Amino acid sequence: MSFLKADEINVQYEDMHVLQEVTMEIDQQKIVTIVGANGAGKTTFLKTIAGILRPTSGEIRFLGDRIDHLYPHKIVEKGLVRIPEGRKIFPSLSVLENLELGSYLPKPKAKRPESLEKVFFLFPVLKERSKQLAGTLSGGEQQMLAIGRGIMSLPRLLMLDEPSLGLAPVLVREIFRSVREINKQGTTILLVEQNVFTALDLAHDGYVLENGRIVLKGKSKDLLHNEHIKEAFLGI
Amino acid sequence: MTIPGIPLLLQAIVNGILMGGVYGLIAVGLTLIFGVMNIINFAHGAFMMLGMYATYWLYVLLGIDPYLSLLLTIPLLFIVGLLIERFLIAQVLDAPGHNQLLLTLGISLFIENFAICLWSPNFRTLEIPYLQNVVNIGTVMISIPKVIAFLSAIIFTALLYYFLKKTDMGKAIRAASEEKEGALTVGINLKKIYYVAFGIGAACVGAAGTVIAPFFYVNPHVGGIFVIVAFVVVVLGGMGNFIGAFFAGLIIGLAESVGAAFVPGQVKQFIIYFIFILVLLFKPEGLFGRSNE
Amino acid sequence: MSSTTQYTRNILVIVVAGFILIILPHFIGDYYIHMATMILLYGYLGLAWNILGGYAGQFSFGHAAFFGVGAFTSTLLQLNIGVNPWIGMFLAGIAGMLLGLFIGALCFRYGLRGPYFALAMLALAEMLRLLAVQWMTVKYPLGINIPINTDSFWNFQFDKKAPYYYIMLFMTAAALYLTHIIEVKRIGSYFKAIRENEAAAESLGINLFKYKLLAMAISSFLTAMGGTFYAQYYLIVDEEAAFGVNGSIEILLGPIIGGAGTVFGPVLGAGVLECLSEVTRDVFEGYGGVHLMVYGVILVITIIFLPEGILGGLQLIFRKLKKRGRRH
Amino acid sequence: MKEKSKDSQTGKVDRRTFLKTAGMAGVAVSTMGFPAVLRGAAPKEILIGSIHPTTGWCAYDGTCAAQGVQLAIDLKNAAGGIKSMGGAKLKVLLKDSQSKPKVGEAAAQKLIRDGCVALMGCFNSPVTLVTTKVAERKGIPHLITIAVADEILQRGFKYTFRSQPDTQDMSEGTCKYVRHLSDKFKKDIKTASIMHINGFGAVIANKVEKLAPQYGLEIIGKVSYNFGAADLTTEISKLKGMNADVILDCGYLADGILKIKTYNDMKVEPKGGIIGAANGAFSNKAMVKQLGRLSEFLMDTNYFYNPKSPLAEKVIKEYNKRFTKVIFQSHVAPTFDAALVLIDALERSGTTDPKKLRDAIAKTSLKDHVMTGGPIEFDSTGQNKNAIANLLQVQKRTVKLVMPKEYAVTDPVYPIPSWSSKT
Amino acid sequence: MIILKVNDFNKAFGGLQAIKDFSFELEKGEILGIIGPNGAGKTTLFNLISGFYSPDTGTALFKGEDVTGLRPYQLCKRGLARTFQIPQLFTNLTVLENVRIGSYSRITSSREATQEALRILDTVGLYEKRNELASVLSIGHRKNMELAKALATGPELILLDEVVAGLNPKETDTIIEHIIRIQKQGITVLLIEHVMKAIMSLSNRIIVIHYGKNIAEGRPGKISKDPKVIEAYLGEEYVFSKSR
Repeated sequence: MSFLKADEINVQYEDMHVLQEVTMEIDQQKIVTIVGANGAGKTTFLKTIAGILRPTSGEIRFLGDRIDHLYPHKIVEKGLVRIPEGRKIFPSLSVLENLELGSYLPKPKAKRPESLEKVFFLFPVLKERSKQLAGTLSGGEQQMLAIGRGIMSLPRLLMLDEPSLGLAPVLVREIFRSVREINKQGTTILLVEQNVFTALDLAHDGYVLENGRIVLKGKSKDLLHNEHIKEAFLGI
Repeated sequence: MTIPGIPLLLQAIVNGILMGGVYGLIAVGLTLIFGVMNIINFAHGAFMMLGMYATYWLYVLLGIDPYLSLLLTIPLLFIVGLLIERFLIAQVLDAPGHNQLLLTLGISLFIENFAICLWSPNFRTLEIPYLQNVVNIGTVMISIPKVIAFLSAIIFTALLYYFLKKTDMGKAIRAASEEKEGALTVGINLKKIYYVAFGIGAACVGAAGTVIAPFFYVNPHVGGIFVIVAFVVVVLGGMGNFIGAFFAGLIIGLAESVGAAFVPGQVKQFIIYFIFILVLLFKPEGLFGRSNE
Repeated sequence: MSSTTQYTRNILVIVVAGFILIILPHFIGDYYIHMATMILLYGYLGLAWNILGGYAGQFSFGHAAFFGVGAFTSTLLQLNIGVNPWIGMFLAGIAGMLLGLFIGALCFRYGLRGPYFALAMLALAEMLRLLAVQWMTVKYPLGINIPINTDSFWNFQFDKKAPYYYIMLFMTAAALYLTHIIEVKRIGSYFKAIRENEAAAESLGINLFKYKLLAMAISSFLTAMGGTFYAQYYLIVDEEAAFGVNGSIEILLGPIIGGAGTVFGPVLGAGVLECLSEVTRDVFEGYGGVHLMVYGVILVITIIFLPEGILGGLQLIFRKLKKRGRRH
Repeated sequence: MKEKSKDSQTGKVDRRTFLKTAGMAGVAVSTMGFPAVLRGAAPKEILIGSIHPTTGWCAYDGTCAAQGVQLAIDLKNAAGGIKSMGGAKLKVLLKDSQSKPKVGEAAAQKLIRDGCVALMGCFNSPVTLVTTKVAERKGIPHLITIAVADEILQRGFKYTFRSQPDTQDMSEGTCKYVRHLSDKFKKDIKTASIMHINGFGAVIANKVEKLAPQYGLEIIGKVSYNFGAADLTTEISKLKGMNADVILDCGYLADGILKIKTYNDMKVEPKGGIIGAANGAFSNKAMVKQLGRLSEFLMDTNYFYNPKSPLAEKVIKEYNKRFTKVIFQSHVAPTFDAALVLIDALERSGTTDPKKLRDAIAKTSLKDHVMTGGPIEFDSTGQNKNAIANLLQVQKRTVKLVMPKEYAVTDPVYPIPSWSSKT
Repeated sequence: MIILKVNDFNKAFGGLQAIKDFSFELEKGEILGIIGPNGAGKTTLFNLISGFYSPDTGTALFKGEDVTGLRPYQLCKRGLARTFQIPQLFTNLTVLENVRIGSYSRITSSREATQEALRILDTVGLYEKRNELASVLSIGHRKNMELAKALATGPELILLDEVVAGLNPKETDTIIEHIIRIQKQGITVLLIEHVMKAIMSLSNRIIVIHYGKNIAEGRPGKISKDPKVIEAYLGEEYVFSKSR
């Protein structure tokens, strides 16, 4: 039984095909990355797993159970947590309130203090700013908050959508370091990135999405040196 | 236009503040609904009317003290609001704004005429023996039921503030009102948030109905008197900002009451709409901003 | 089907429908002529609203402001300086348009949209209503009466109902034709572009402010002329009928139910609503407010199940059928 | 069946009927025929159209007015119908006007089309202006209920009649009674202020202002407010500050309730008291029932039933038996009388021919009616020449006629006792 | 001839300096590519040039005329058109209507505007789809329609914001062909692009933007070898991973 398996899913959006026959398998404890250009369908894929979009066909199984018909909050309850593109933190709530809301559901709520400690250990800056309104944080801090909020939900699979977006390289490094750290502590990671090489460098497995289809998959180290990728993303 | 004397002005100010609190309480529920769901609820006045009737009948039929009846009217209106959201409003959440507005209009048409059928179009009043009192400070008359209504407005706004600030559900409502996708990612059930928020909005205005009943009259259309003013208050306070709504209520209450001291009765309402249009044009985010802080 | 046969068919439909509508009053009694006149009037007002609210996407919740200004302008001109009502109707249109341009310039200059624009219009109508109340206190506390005059076209007064019907039929046909022209010309495309996407519209060379104002001007002009008709039909103008919130709602309900942003939707919607209101009142007469309860329920159901109005819903079904047909 | 049909025309709906109706609404689509059955189209019925607002803000007053018509017809039917027409039964078709001219016109057209011999209505002046025009064009008699606008009768209409006192009678009455009270009780009332609502209130206020000097009254100020005002404290403070000898007050029921409460709160007690001028609340039983103690000793100049008339006594008894939801109040009496005029004319003319019926109405001289004043006789415009306004006062929770002497059941309690002394 | 000259543009949002002292010139008839990492300020720059934002300081000269602060529709009338990164459709209108709204900017007659729109639809390969609602188009077709709308306004300079993002290689190639044809018609092209293949093969010249600043400018071949550019745009990790 695989950890998460998406089987030939199709997603349509206003009569428009966004994902076509996407099959993907994610093993526990791994970091898996999906790379692809803008609009290739990466975000759609994450939203579909998170239950925000419904596949028109195909199925998604998590530890053997079908999850493709569940409401988003039920999927979060199962431990599949998505950190959306653009962070989507709650700007007029304080940093602490944001984190508390991460453990909104009963199970995570029971472990709120421990999780909080974990987040503050991972991102000490959040502890310093816990009283501050989230909207006043810098871009990097907001990304940390978004990840921290995700951790508060006690994820078994953490899905990150473009965590490096708009961040300076030094911050990107910081974020990726924390992702690796989270993975080491036992959480499976599904990472969507445009920052192809950084992502492939970090991940164990990789998928390349183009125009709603998977065109390449394999060990990320192999993909890193794949000519197709170089051509597609660098033009060399 | 006449120049009023000092006693008249004082009276107008005191009364304006008291009425303003009531407007605030009505608008708090409306603004909560708007903040979370982006819906202009025209059925708000009908909810208030239901609150008033509930209070009236509990008193007349069962002898329950009007203020005590809050314990029943609040849950009752909460449930009414919840059901209406769950089964009607929820169907049009993705529709254009004007469809939502017309839907609430249809709902209020139904509720008001339902009330006519059920309770006849009679005007009724609640006379509470222990509340005939007014207090006179100098030349200024202060009506005790209005003071109670004002204090209730403060208490309910404070309770709501506490609820939204301190409880997980409250935080979830605030979260949902500003970042829907973020709310989904932490496992908040948006549908539930919507009907809870709508229920709370209805409960607030139901409570307003209860505390207004002792100094006003009860009639199937009574909500209409307050609901348009409540829209003005909501915009003035910043749509979705409920603390702002409370203070905006005070401003409108004062403008109306003090305005009446200077100009004929018709024109006092004109002033309110004039302020309203000015705010819409020059400070559309409201006097107190959109945020919940 | 080629476009020419379709064109011929459309012309045929219009000619037949027009013929039926023209001979109609000879076969029905005054009650039905009155109902038909009301359907036409609210259809006409709906068409006027539709240009601003349906095509240009600026949802006005206060069209009673223009309606009322129209009714008051022609009536006061007639009573005080003896202006003929037909000329008064034109001047009423101008007055409505000036008001529309004024409030439109304010709202669009400051970028009011959606619910904010709707509420601003509501406030405008209420302000005018209150001003009217205050001003009428002295001279016309119970409304302004237009004295009954001899039956003549020039006087805009008739003993029979049919002439009113024909006037309204003509006005509605004219408004329909105007809407059709707008629909097929550049101006209509521009209105729709503004409704659909302001940023894209502006980047394609559309002056948003100018075209929104244009929609407002046409819409308020026509609405105000409708106000004059109302005044001449009933020979009484009071502030509630002229500027009341209910008036604004009645004007916009037709297009919304019939299909906003379509040529025939407003007339269809007005027809459905007027008939519905009469039928429910007839069937449930005497039971207090039951007829309005039923009306409310039907309104709620329509809005939930036909969010784009009756015509919109039909188009959707049509399109689905067509697509299915093509797939097989 | 009979009982159901009665309910269906009165607007009175109790819970049982309502539930029944709600159930029927469900099947209405499949059984569109049922209202016709409900109306029981018996042969030889004389149909009378009644147009009143039974929904919306005026629903309460409109329903009372409609019930006045209904009651008169029911009593006539119970007494054997129109004798000159072989005991023909009468039937009222009630239509809701929603206080809208548009709906009123449709109702009038429909009622006439359906064969009504006369129309009665419509409470609101704007609606009545429209329906009377329809009736005139069709040559159908129209008896006005409640609507006061002078313009209705100033258009030279031949088919329109109003049996109740008009605004002139009311305004004159107000001034006259104030003068009387002042003289009788030596209060030396010289100045008055007026508190009035828009619309009908403004008509009365303007007329009173014009007439007052003839009665030695100086109007030192008018305070106006709007229909649907949420609060009138400031307005009443303003009024109080004018310190007039007497306050004349004109408005409807809802705002009246609000005003009385506020007068009490602020202890507004001019030496001549607060006297209603055609006030919709001050002599209204509904107000008395709702406000209890506060209603005591309130005075009003208004139309009223003749307390000394045995007919009136009987009518009230019947009314209270039938209509539990809405209270017998001043609106019922004039509409009852208007219906009596019609019944009387039908009886005398023995025909439903509208022209002859109209002529019969014009020649009315009806002594035995419910309202005060002489026999109902119409002048050339259609206004009852002998209608009078009365001075009324709430005493011991009952509205009592205190002036003029010939109808009075008791003496006025004057000066009006202070608010705090009321029990 | 210089068709567009931008002098020292500055734009800040709140505390964030999105565009800093940005200057460049555009020759008539050339294709100029602008590249830079996500969030570098490319789209902000486009919004400034096309009039959706006005710069805090700095000027823009279009065909020698100062156009700073003009609204988008005024720029459009002067011959400057743009596309949006996420196609901005008139959702409930047909493809033909969408494009015709563009051609109306210079043609008043609806028949002629329709013909012009159809002609343009034909060139971008959407003629068959002309009666479909815009909302049902695939992403590729949306991008094509976005291009067609802008072309319909008859521009002298066209600003293309990531026209090939999200497209498959075949669709990408078609768009590239369109762009080359556009250039051949004498229309100047300013291009933002993420897909390097497209921009490298199309552009006559490339500007690299990073943190709102113009950090490098030159021929594609030169740019792709500039280590500063590689580091800024592709991240240190790229350099790092290559060396590994």
